[in-house]
Amino acid sequence: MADDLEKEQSGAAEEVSVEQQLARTDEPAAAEQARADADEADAPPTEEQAEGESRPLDETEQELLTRLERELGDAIVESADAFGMLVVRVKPDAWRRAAEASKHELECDYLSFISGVDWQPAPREGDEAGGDTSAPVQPTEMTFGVAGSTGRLQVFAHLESTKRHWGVTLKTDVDASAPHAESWVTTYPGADWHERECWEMYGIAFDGHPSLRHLYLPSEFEGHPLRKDYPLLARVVKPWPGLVDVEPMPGEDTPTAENGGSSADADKGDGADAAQSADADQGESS
Amino acid sequence: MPKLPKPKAPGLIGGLGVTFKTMLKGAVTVQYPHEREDPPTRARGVIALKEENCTVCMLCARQCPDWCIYIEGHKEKRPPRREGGRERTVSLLDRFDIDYALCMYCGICVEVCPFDALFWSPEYEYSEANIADLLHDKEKLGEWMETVPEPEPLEVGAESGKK
Amino acid sequence: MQSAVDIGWGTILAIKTVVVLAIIPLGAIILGYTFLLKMMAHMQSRLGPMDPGGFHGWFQLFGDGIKFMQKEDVMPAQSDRRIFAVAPAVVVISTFLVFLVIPAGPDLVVSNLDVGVFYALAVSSLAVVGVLMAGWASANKFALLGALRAGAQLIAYELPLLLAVVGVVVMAGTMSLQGIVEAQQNGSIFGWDGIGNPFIFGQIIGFMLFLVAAQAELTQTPFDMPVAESELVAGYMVEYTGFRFLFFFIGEFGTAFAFAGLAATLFLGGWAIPHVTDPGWSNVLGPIVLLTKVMLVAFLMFWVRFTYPRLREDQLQAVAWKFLIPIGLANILITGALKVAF
Amino acid sequence: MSVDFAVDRQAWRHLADAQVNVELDTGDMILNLGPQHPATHGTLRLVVRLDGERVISADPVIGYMHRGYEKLTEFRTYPQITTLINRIDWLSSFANEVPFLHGAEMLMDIEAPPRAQYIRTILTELSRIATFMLFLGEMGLQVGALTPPFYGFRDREHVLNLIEAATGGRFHPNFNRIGGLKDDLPWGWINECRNGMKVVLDACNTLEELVAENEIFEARTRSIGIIPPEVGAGYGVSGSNLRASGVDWDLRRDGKPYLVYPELDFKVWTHPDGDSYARYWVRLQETREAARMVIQMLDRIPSGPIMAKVPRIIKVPEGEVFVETENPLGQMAYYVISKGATGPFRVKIRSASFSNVSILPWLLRGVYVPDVITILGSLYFILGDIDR
Repeated sequence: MADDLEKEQSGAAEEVSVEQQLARTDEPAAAEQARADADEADAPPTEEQAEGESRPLDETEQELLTRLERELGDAIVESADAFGMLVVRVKPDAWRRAAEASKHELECDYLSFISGVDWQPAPREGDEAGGDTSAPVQPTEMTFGVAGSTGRLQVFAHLESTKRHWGVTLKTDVDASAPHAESWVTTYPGADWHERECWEMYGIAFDGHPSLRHLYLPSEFEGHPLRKDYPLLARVVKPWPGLVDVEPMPGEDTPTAENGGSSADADKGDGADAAQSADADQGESS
Repeated sequence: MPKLPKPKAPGLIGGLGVTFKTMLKGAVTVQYPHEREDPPTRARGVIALKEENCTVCMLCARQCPDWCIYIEGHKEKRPPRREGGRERTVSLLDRFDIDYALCMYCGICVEVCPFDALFWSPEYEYSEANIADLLHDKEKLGEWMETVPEPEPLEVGAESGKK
Repeated sequence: MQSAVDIGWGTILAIKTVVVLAIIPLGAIILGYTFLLKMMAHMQSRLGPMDPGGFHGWFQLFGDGIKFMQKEDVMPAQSDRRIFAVAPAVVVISTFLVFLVIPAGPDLVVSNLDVGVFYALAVSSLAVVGVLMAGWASANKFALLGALRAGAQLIAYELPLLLAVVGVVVMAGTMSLQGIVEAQQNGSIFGWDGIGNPFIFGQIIGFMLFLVAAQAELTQTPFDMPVAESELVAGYMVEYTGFRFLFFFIGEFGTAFAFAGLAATLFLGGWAIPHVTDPGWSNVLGPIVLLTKVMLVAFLMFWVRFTYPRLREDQLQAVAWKFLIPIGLANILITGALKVAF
Repeated sequence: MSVDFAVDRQAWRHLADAQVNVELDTGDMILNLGPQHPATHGTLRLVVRLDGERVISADPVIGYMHRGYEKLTEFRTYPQITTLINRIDWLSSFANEVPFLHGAEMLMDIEAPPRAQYIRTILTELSRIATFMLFLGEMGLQVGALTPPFYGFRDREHVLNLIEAATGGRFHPNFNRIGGLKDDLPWGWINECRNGMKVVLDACNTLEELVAENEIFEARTRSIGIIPPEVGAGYGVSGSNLRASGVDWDLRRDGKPYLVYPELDFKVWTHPDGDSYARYWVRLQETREAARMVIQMLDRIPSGPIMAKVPRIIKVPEGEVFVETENPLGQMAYYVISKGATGPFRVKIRSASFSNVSILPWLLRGVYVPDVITILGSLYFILGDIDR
């Protein structure tokens, strides 16, 4: 009989969700349609999107942005679209205000996550990491993602509305000298753990947080592991098996660098770029 | 849709009925050492090495996320195929070890190998008492070659373009 | 009841005690093996132990026994040594004492007390003391919680157990177990005495009540709060290892055997087979008949144990005080009234 | 709604490294549930302050399983990362890879062929069924019934065998690639899958009869650990836990369309109560729904290539993308920041159980010890998901 009880309730829920479904299906479809037109209209290759001149926002994002601007005014520094998601960068002192605004104005009651980004490119280990050249070679100059950043560290969060089924990503800058940001625990209780993790991994203190203490790492751990300048220790200890010390051919003294040769020619002496080329021609030859 | 509400004995009695019915039905246990359940042909049990195909290009050792493939090779001169042609230099394997204590069976090496020297075999009974013996050398990997099954025919509607 | 060979009073007593001492671990093993290992396995669509001892793993529990005996008997550092050592003995002694009263044949009973039923129930509540001693002495928070729960539960379920038995005593007119067995053998249901009058018909409520209360006495699911695996890991037994843990295991299944024996005697006519009255035959067939009835009752108890989830602490007490005891009282009232009327 | 950690600083240091000895200071007793404890699916440690059997405060201590995935992804190429991330929620490992690869495909503007999309959705729903089958049995064990977990595991074998036949790995299929799948389905897999779905539907009926309709189970789970919708959303609880509190929100239908979900018609099950029983009931209905969805897909699977045209060395152009999917445990999302290299620059992994468990301190106040276990069981988290 408990099962019948569930049936009536679910029956009732069924009517409700069917209408919502009908109402909802046309809303995202429309948004999808708008974004698709926007893409065809100027068909920008993704590179152009990277230089910060972002694609025009579709109207759900436009509506989100206008609501936020109405609430925060000039605190919004920059906003852009990243594949159908609105990214808004606000001033550091308006971070908590942005949370309250999105909770009430945008009805974003669901906190997806809060985390940090370290935009500084990782120092190229090259030989220290056991000569590992399989790790992807990141560009060496410092570039910032969508909606830019002033300094090296940034806090970014994603909020969603369970009723309106839309979401927004908020970013704010953190000055690297004394990294701190306002805590969101008063508006979103779930932010407590996220901020503890962000403090532990990036060293960004959250003022107003009830008890900033280690979440993942043991209490006596020093250093902030997710910062780019923190080496990946596991790779320093063990020599990389992909390393090849090429002995010279019998009767020759220096290893002949055969092109398209089957044996790898990235030997110890080469610097980063050789590894890069080794990777590249490795790709072509095979 | 959810099953027709058959006359519902109170949950407590219904529960007893379920356990009683299962008691009468047979058990599903496969008594391992005596009976064996053979894994499907695509199961990733162990990696087998076909030594002749390997040209010591080190791609598998480089791409392995766990760093568990150790390769050493040397080069040799070989008479040219056509007379009067240039002498060929061929790379030969001295050592090709896979450390199954570290391996996570992801299959990147088998896939990335440009010369199809590595194959999957569904063999799974190679546990060792001493963990050091999990480092399989070239001969051991060669032995696994016999257990490599023929690739299965694909499902209807599959384009058999790829290998 | 003159036995065939006239041997001294002392030796008879010695033989009987030895037989009882032998039956209890054997009974525990039979019950444990058939129900805990094989029946539970088949109910969960698996086979249970197959290898030890060749045919269907019959040697499994004997092997366990030997294993426990040679295991190291660890005592936690901060434990109260003497009480920790004695606790399992107290639990097992209460089981031994119950067996003294259960009859397996016309003269196959250690001592046919006139107040047999009263004695059996009084002695079975000794286990509470043992459990509390074990829980407190092993200086472990989980054990402490388990023991406190066990104490509250065993006390709460003594009452329904008694009330269930009172109905039987009212119908049989006597408290001695042999008397109850005879009452059921010679009784008749409204004149028809084809199978005598096993009290299960007259006392169906009493039988159900007894089963539920026995389930709680044995701390079996749905009343296994004291030994709740997912919360208290192993309740009061958590710090015990080796031979002492074996005592607890024998205690647990010995008590199950004892309660099943009591239920069989009180409600299913004990060792008696209707119309077979000559003592020679009864003495031989009695134990076998009793064993089958015990297995039947034990099947019911273990069947419930493997199917139901566990009640919470306060729900468990509520079931006892608000539900079982009023039913027990009502049952006595009705039996008394009917007894007087007929 | 303020969070009150009314414990002074000194106590925290003492609490975090408390050895397990008897600390009976003025009545309340500190009990360490875990890190090795049968009720926690893995190494979660719950430092619980008890007054008798009632919980005053519960502080989950996590990090025993922390493998530092976000740091590792900065040193890996994309194929290597897919082998890494399917070990986050190891029960539904195929479903972990879907959002990450979808993000990478969006960045590279590559579309997987329709047949690959269908097989991906089928395997996602199969891993959802495998996870929920285990839960439906496991919840019985948390509440004390010995038999349901065996039924859960027995019927889950069929699904795992299907996944192994298609991908080669029971737990870690490693079958997903950027732009499609590694291989196509083996011969005879589709009707093998149909029989599997019949077994799953029967198993759901058996477990419903054995556990969901059992009055003792209802007595143990009804109105225990109620999560109001707004508090749940505030803590970031997602998936079946939130739908059990009446929030009609399922990313497969409401979020950005991904895989072939827009073409399927499936019902999103919600339950108004928000207690442990509702969470069990919602997951039971969702298992049935997933089985029906798989049967729908099996009838409509198109033929065609399995892999789109993808360069040999994958270099993902610069950009940021946030992709979220409805994983069995809740909302799983990846915020992939790429700078045009063979590996991502930064990947924020948003796993569902992290937030589902963060509600425990709020949820467990004033609860009995046995109910702590029921609530832990009903939230259904996986440790790898919490600790990453």
